Amino acid sequence: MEKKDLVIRIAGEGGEGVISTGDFIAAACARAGQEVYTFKTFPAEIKGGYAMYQVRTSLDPLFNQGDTFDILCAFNGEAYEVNRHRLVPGTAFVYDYPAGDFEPEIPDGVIAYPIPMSQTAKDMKSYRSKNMVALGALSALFNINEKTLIEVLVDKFKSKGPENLSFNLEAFHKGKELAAALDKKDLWRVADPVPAKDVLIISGNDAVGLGAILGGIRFYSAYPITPATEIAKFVAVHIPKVMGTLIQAEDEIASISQVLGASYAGKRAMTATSGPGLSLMGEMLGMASMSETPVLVVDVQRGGPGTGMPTKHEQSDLFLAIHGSHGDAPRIVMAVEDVGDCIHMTVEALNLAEYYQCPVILLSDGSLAFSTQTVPAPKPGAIKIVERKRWDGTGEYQRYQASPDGISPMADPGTPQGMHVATGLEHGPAGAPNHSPPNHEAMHRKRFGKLKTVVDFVAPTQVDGEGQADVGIIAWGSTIGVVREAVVRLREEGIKVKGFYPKLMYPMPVVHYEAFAATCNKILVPEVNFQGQLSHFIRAETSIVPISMTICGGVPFTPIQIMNKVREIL
Amino acid sequence: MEKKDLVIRIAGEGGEGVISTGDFIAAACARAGQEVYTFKTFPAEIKGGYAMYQVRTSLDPLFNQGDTFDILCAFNGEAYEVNRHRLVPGTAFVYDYPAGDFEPEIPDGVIAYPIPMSQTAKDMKSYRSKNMVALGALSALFNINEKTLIEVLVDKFKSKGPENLSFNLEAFHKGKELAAALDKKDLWRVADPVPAKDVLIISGNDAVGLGAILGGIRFYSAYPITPATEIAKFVAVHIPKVMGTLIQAEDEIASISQVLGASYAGKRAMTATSGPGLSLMGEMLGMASMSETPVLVVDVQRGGPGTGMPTKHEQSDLFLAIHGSHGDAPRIVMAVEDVGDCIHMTVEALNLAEYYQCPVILLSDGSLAFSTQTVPAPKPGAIKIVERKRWDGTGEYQRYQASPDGISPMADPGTPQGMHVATGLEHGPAGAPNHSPPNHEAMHRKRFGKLKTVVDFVAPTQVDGEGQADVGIIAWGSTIGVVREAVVRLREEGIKVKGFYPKLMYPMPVVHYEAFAATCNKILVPEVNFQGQLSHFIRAETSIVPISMTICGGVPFTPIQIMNKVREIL
Amino acid sequence: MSIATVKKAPLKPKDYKSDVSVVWCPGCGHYGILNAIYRALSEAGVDPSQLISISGIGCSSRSPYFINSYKMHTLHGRAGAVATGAQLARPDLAILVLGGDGDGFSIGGGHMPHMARKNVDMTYVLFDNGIYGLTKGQYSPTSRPEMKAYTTPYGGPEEPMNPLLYMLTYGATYVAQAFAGKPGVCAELIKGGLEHRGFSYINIYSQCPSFNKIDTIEFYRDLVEAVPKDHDVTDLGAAINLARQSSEGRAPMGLLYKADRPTLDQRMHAMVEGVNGSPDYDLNQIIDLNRP
Amino acid sequence: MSIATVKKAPLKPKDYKSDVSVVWCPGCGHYGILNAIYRALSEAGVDPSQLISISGIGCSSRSPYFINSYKMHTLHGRAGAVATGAQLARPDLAILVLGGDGDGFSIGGGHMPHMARKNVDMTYVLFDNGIYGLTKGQYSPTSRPEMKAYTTPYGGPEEPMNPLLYMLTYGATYVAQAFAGKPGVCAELIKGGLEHRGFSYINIYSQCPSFNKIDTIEFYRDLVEAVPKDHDVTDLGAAINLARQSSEGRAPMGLLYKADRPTLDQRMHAMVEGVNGSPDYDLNQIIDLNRP
Ligand SMILES: Cc1ncc(C[n+]2csc(CCOP(=O)(O)OP(=O)(O)O)c2C)c(N)n1
Ligand SMILES: Cc1ncc(C[n+]2csc(CCOP(=O)(O)OP(=O)(O)O)c2C)c(N)n1
Ligand code: SF4
Ligand code: SF4
Ligand SMILES: [Mg+2]
Ligand SMILES: [Mg+2]
Repeated sequence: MEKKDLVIRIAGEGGEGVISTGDFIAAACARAGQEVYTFKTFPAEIKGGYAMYQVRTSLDPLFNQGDTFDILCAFNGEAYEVNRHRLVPGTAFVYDYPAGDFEPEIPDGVIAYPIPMSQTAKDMKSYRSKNMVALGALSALFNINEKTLIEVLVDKFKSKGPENLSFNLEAFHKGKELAAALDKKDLWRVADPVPAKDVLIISGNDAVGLGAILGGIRFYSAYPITPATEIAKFVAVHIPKVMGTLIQAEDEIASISQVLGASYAGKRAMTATSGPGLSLMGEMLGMASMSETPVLVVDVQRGGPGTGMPTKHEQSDLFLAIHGSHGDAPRIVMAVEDVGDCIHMTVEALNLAEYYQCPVILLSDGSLAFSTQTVPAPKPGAIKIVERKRWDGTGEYQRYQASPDGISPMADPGTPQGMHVATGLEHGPAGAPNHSPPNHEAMHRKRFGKLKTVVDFVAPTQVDGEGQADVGIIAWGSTIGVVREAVVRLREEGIKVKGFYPKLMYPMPVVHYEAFAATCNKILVPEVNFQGQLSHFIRAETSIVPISMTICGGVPFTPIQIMNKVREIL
Repeated sequence: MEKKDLVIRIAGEGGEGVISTGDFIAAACARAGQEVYTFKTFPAEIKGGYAMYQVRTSLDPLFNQGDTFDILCAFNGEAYEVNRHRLVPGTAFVYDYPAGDFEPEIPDGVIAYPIPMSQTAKDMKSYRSKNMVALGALSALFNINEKTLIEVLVDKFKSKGPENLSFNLEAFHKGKELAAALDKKDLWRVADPVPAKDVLIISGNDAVGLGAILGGIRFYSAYPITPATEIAKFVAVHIPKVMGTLIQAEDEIASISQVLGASYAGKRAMTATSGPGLSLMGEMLGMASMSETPVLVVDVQRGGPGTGMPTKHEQSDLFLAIHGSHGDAPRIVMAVEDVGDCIHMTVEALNLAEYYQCPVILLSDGSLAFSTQTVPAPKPGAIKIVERKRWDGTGEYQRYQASPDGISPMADPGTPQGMHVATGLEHGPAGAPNHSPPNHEAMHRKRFGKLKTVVDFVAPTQVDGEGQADVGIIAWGSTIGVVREAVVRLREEGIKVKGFYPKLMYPMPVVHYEAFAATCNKILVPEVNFQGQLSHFIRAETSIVPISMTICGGVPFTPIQIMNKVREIL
Repeated sequence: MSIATVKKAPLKPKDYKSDVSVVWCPGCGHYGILNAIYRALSEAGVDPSQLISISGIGCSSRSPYFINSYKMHTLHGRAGAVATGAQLARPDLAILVLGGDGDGFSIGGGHMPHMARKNVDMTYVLFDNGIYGLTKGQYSPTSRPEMKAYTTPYGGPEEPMNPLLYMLTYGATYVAQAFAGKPGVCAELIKGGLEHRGFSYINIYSQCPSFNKIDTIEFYRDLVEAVPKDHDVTDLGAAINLARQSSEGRAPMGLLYKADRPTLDQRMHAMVEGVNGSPDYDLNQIIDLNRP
Repeated sequence: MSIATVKKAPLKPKDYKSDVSVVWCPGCGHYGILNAIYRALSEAGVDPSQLISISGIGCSSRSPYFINSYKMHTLHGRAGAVATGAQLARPDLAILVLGGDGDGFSIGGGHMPHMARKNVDMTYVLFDNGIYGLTKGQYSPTSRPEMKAYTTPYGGPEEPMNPLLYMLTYGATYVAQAFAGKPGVCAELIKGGLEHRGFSYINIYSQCPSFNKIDTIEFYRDLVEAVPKDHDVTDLGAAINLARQSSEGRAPMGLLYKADRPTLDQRMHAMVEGVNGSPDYDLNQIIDLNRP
């Protein structure tokens, strides 16, 4: 078959093992040398409700969750109902039958594999083994490497005692046998194993946590909020190992305040939240701007406004991230594309905060938060930690002293003679309140001016493609991965497209935008929000007149959507 | 003399009666049929420090504080030092001498009137009469109508007992006599009285309070903050008279929450704050967007970011007002030009909130907050109150039912059968949580779509001038008044200029902007902030490429600054 | 609550059920509390159209959806502040606030003292499960340090708070406690709160079987101990002593304290009367004060 | 505070004065408190470079500018939360929080319970003048209803809070009260707070002659009453009873309560030890946990 990747979607009721089944497949594929990109949707309900886990796997790099699935495994009737309109000819459909809670109509061309999952589990007297039966069947039907799969299961269940393990393995083998008895009529199969790469398989949230630890944080404070809480969970386990402290604060205002206090005290410090929390932090972020204190806020965006759609994907906090404090309050805003970025850009964001002594907001989103992906294992030795400039102890110390690059050395409390104030009032070089017009203007120039070099500090954008193009696509956040694939596929059709992927959202690398736009006849900006937030900034800060393409249904783009739009505007 | 207006600046130490002297002159001029526009700066210090009060008065309408003063009255050495560089030939200079705390050098051409204010007060054995001596001298020197001035003093001091009054009048007359003994050598004089107009003389903050009462508020909650607190002070006195309630909340988050609760309960409700408070309200403003609950927030802007410069003027909260909540959170943002607007646009803002069921942010600023101005006395009968659409009680009630204009009737609690939920979660027509993609998109369209008609509801912009111009000036907030005068004076020089004054900041009346820009060769946008915040929105939402002109020293523009810039870019 | 909210022909508990289906986990204590609320509303004879149920965010904060009344599902921690505004705007209605320990005492903790102190006339039912349920199991201000939860893999670093002691200190005028496993007691105490004119606070222990593995239904059953028969509910000192017992593993169940103090709306009303407030007040009188 | 912050060669009170000139009104009680702080720092032997003074916004919150130390002048209400972060980051330093009644108990009131409960090692001196000074005279949570202030032209509609009772309820491990007119007492209690390892709270009445016309220096002088000699500072019940006397017009002056409980940083340190934390921890061990 031509298609190199394979997409398996498992769906059912929350709590039925949908998530663990997906995790096992993903891990087994990764151990068998495959790349993996997963995508989940959680029920909005507190318990139960529709859950979905989709594993995309390939020997080649993967950038997104895919257009749709090749294989659907439905644990119950709702799973079938939700997905039936996507059962197109050629799709393999594995489902709980007979004795499941539904009797599907099989559309023409769909290859059906009924597996009595519930019945088998019932026979084994354990409802909990249903997903193991399904896993066995999937493994047999689609060549999911049995060896690595069993290794994964052993690693997972061994701590729960030998009975537990052998029981699960038994269910797995029952599923395999049930599938082996069926006629394999489709062409879908995972490629045979190749030597495993040196990878991790990790979710976006865990990756931010890992990046934080690798980036040298020593203080983390946050308040739980979907979909950002897992970051704190990860950090809580590991930060004491590096002598750091995590505190769950009473609210987001307390978190960011604590982070500011810890940072003033000389430690690399951060918090993570989602939109509602970021809304609450605006005042203190302005204080960080004014007092020139390094702080990092990771915002895992979700559906808004208000409480909105807490478990759903959206890229709608760009306005708030850039403009969310009163007054002229400079900051750095970055956005991650994928799980690899979650690791490395968290390190980078910490470096930027420390170096530029200002708030940094790193935007992730709900779909990346829970997406597990294979990423090259980071090498601690290769990670560059940039420390804040510290006072050398000579001469008279003035905290906000003018300097050519606008950056004034800090002094850690405890340093003899370094006593100074961090203040939210407008102040002169020594920190004393100063409300004179020339001083306010000079300090504004200092605070904004120092950010001019940010664009040289990081790789602010990436360009995908060369020469002149008919359409240039500018995407940010996890939409980038969708565009990357769309660009490749459009080129295969002979369409001239290029991609432009900003990672630094603010200050905007205007020169890069203009240079890119100069090579494209039209500029398309797809994003998952209502107002076209990046388009707004492009119009405001560059000479580009982009075509804004927005969706906001709580789900990411698919490559096909982008491709269709490009063909339409060509 | 040619100049029709007169600017008197009184300066001294906070607490020396600078403010009351200014107030007396302003009131006396208004009673004598003059227009008045005052401007104050308060010390940043808690007590004492430099205070300044400037009265501009004319028989013609006034739009701003003026370029500089014609007359300086200095109570002390600091007042002289701060202002000495503005003592240009022709300026009249009244000062405490001999026996004051300073001995000024009188620049060439400056007409000096030494008045022994402190000495006279000391002779009268009351330091407190110093400003009355000054007042008497000013009245005699510059034809400040004695009759109305004495009326004002009588009204002011009569409640404090006859001794107090006669003592003050005595000091006043001493000052008069001292001045009469001097040679009047300048040409400055207030025009002789004309029949008084039907005006109020009121500060921007009081005017917002008055507008709120006239606009029918029944609930007001706020947390004190400079420079917005006087609004609450005004409302607190009067709201019980109209059966309403004012509560000082524990913080700004509580205020806006209480306002939302009161509004849901069916009452017109508002709060007022400054930048730091607005930063804290972002989350709840998003809730108001999402739940479609009318709320009004008046933001009296001050110098930012952080605590910034609390007593200083700035127009730097436009970004926050428009973009200050996570997600796509629609709202209406308006900005007042002058004290008259403070009355009428507060009424309008309440009407808009009620009609469009959304948050409205009305921007005022630190210079208007304390500027007293003569404004036509409002007529309660002429004030139009727009009520929210209320459910008529027929059929089955669905709170968020779709409707052609996007506005769904509300039902006051207590209405039989009208029970419904106001929710911050994404919801279907009946209010139940609904996270489906088409629903979220439809609800976004509803919430943003209904605002399309706002531009027809209010007078969103004003155009000053006709035909084609070389330079069109777009100004907002209190900068408008400065531009109005600059435009008149530039035209007198034969320069073709026009003015464009948006009062509705968001949704942007794009068509109006474009139509205006089509009649101008160049567009200049002066504003008092660092980033050029309105310019940003103009670039983002229109095809205009404006020339941004920003100052941010904590003080308003003067007409001359605008005129110079226009001449420069011509 | 104000007396105007009482209906002539009383409704049955089930009449207070809305048609939105309840979404909690099986075995969740919140079910018991919700049923107790239905009963209390019925027994107090509250007219659904004269009631506003208000919540923040949390599993417990979903409750208003399930109640037949006016309702607001607001933001995390803000229910009490929103309710204060609603109550002052419409003191003739009954206000019921429903929410969790995190909602009320963590992010909402800054509003609590002021509602109580000001004696805002509302009934606040706090579903105390010692955990953040909705966000899947982080420790809350009432969690015990033994609990190894989401962000506390090595146990909690802090002492739990004592909600009753807080509320007595803050000046709540009706303070009671119950346990979701005793819906009858809950209903009676909530009814008492509804009937009390002033700020009523009812703390109800509620097990979260999904995430709080140590504060089980059995744990709470052993923890609570009925308020002694001879306890004088007007004696604040005695109530404080009872509340302090919680930390010793004997949590009082019943009504601890009840006092009569003017409510905020009554004081506001007195101000209106003091200035002869009227809907027809001549606004020119206010305008004229601002003439030069 | 941690012992590392003590200097060998003690400094005089005046050595703790910064060169920023004090800006308060003549007669303001805050002067007395500031002088007491200088004395306490001197007597406790705190090294200025080992001290962080942290405040929010208010007249009182200007204090750090006047102290020779590291200092943060943060946002209204956030001093305590900022200080918590600074303390956990550098538990070897001394942390002094300075602020007003509005700053601490109105907008900052949500942070108070948690600092106290968690026993964050800092000394919190609250300048209690029953008013918002800096914003020119609005009522605060400790204002008496008699006060006709800025937004309460007809008097206040609510009962004042009782800071000491709050702090005892919250679990502060050092709770004291004094009056600005007795700088010696203030200095001694602040010194005790500095020396205490844990969350120390010192409430100091401070007249605001510019705006609070009823809580004068004489009023406070009559109000305060020394804590009885035989009061047992380890007896929480007795401390609560003393604190409750304030509402009866007898405000206790002196140390009410002192307890030993592990501080938050100590508990955090125990976690670090529990996992053998080290600055040289091999990060590969963490990375490897995330392999497929
Ligand atoms: C500003 C904000 N921060 C965080 C959250 C996430 N959040 C939702 S509910 C909740 C805690 C719920 O716990 P609790 O109030 O005890 O209610 P329970 O679910 O236990 O009934 C949190 C932290 C939010 N919705 N908004
Ligand atoms: C978010 C925010 N809201 C309001 C203010 C305005 N404000 C500054 S100080 C203050 C109150 C000061 O009172 P208090 O804390 O008692 O200190 P005092 O001046 O009496 O010493 C207020 C309301 C602010 N700075 N920031
Ligand atoms: S998570 Fe806990 S509190 Fe929430 S519904 Fe489930 S059992 Fe109840
Ligand atoms: S306003 Fe009051 S608290 Fe502030 S400095 Fe003056 S007297 Fe002191
Ligand atoms: Mg809970
Ligand atoms: Mg105070």
